[in-house]
Amino acid sequence: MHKLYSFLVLFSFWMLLSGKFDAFHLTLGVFSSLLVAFLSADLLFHDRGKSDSRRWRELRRFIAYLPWLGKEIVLSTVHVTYLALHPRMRELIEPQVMRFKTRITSEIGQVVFANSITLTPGTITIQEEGGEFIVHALNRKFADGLPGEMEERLLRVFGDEEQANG
Amino acid sequence: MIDIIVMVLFGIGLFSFFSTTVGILRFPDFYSRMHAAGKGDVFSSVAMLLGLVVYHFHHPSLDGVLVAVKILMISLFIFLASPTATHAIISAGFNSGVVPWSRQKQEEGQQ
Amino acid sequence: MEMLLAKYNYWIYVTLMMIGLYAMIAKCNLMKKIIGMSIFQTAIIVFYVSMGAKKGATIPIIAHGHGAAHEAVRVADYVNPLPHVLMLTAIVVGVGTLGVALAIAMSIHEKYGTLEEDEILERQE
Amino acid sequence: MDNFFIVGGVVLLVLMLLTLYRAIIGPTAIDRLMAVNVIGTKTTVLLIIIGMLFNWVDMFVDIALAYALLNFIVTIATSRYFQHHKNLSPIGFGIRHRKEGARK
Amino acid sequence: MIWQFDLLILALGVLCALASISLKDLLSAAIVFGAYSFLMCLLWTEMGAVDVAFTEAAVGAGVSTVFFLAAVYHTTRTVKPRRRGRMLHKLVGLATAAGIGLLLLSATVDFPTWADPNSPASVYLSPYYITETIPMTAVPNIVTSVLADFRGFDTMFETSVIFVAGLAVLAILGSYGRRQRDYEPSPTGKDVAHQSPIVQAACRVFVPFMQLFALYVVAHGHHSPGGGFQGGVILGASFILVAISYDLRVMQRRLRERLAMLFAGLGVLIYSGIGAICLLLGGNFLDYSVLHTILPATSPIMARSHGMLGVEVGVAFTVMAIMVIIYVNVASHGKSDRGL
Repeated sequence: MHKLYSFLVLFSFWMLLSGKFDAFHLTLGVFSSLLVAFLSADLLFHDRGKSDSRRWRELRRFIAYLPWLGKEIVLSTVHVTYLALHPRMRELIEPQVMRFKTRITSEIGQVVFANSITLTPGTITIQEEGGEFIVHALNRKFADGLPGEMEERLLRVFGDEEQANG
Repeated sequence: MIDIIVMVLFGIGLFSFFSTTVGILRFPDFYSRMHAAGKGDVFSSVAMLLGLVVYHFHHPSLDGVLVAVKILMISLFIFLASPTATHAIISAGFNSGVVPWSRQKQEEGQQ
Repeated sequence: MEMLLAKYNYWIYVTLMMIGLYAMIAKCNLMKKIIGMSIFQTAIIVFYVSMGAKKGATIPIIAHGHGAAHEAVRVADYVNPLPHVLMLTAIVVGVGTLGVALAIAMSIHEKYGTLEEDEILERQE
Repeated sequence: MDNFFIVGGVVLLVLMLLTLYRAIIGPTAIDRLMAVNVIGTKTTVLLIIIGMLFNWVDMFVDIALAYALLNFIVTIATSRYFQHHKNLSPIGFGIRHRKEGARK
Repeated sequence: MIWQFDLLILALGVLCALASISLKDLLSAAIVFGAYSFLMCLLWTEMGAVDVAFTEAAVGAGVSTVFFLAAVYHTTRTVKPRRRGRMLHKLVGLATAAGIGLLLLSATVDFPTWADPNSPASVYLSPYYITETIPMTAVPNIVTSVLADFRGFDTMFETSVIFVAGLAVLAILGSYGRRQRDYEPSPTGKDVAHQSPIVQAACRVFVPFMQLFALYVVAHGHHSPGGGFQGGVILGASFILVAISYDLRVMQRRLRERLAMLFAGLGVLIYSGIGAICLLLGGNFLDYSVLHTILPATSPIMARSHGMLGVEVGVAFTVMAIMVIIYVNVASHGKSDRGL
């Protein structure tokens, strides 16, 4: 089943890349997508036990999560710009390393969480091991802000149904 | 009109790349430089690429749309790859025992 | 003076080539020599590619694809493709030779325990 | 519009030059890696700008896509290296060795 | 042909080259050399050599720097500070480089000015290729048609050279049972260091797209920059990415070394086989136009186009397999067990 999904994903990627819709190139596309789906389907859909409905729901909610992340990226760039151009920058920052444990259980959720931390203002994920995060923060304020709102939002995306409701 | 949007987006990208560069040069230690490199890099690249996407709506055609989609894909891949690369670099530094800069230590060092 | 300005690019290719050659001769470390070799190689590739450049020409891909063969193709519109072909294969062959060079350096390191030229010569005696 | 892109590209290149300064002075290998990573991302943008200036982006966007896909292999390979070898500067064992970084 | 870019990129390139040969740390030198390769790619794009730039993009970003890193990993990172007696060496080097440089510079007086459309290199032979590619082969990308058709014999031996390079690496570092495969404990006490799950997840997403992109590059080499060499390198880089983000063994489960060797040979065989089929059908060696008698629904012109595609597939096979073989052997010092 996951091979079929990856074939569909890869074939649509091929159509976008190719832009040639004659029979010859489409045949080549089908052929290549089949080959890659055969080779690496287990990489694209790693978690094979997941049900289709769950996968679909996660995708939908993840897309809904993206605008918020975009806003955070803009904020973080503004923040870095402010710090970098500030003449007395060294007095403003107070770097520290902190660790915490997250409530997100699914692996892909943890990965998205880690990358989101990296993209949001003032924090970068250093290490992530089974829900244990080590984070470098530029400021005490940002360090205290974690896990915070982002974890809530990601729990809604990747958490189990009962966990998100409760 | 389209030209103005392109210029604004491109200008924003260039400015944030400028501040990224200044950050990379000015910040005191490796970790905080990584903050500048990791965040400004994604935003400035994506802003510039979006500007270039918008430029393609001058003469809408199938080829133009496909190119625009490809540029969007590039920004998507940058969006995925850059935080991963940032994380890989910073964890390499952390594992090798780079000590974060702090003001107290610097003041002690000066005395 | 104008002549010099019109040919500034050759000056820079020669500079790159000299950097590579210097590294190959004077640097003691084998890995540095390999880097020097790669720089030398790119200098030559840049030289070839720039020989094919033409003012006011576009990339060597003919714009109107299949079915428009009757339209005349103006030679001056396209960059000279021949050096590109030669250099394209040269780059990939360059990776192959880089791999072989690194393999040789690695087995030298295994045998003599060092990558420095003079120490290798000492240990051979 | 072409002039705008040329100016934009030149500014981008000058900023790359500044980033390259960090890549050259270091002080540690990962500082250099960080700077090279930034240069690599900006190369993608510059490739598309060159395509715009040739008025034929279709042909250049593939190269940029290749960079976007391949750019982080080196970064990950280096981080892999540091998982086995823990010292960042090869001379001595210090965190930051001025002698190594000071030399150009 | 944008002189502002040209000057700046060349200046940056010279700086990078100087830095990478003078850094005392080999790892840093390799990293800065990676930046040098980015700049060279930009330079070639700006000169209009898109195919060359594409090759450099794939090679510089995906493969060659990783080879350097792997070699540094297995040898040493430091350049020893020099003792006495090196001064003479340096002087000789400087003198030779300067002498040859001066000779070359004095020769530039006779050279055509930069980007002169009437330079000797551009008026002999290449106009023939530019005007004849569409009528004779129906392939818009002139570089592809010259590479695989007009000068196909040349390219066949270039492919063989790459094949031989792979064989040489195998012969020098040798694997196939000559050494025992031992898993030495890592110096930090931990078992085989594994990448963080973040990196692994990103690689899982990237690898399939990279592979499909490589196949796209091979298939569309006729219409846009690309072809067998570039596609093969990107395909090889995708396997290298699996090996870096997981383990060499995980990669070998996908592409065993013997299988890679088989593919490498197969690629050269496809290339020369197509040539031999042409010979059997009564044409010249590698004259694809005679293939239209066995390919359904093609004219001699389209047969040349399809023959080129077949040849490019062969090139891609060889290049991909040889890149993987070189990486496996360099990264694991011939043991093909753990890797970088």
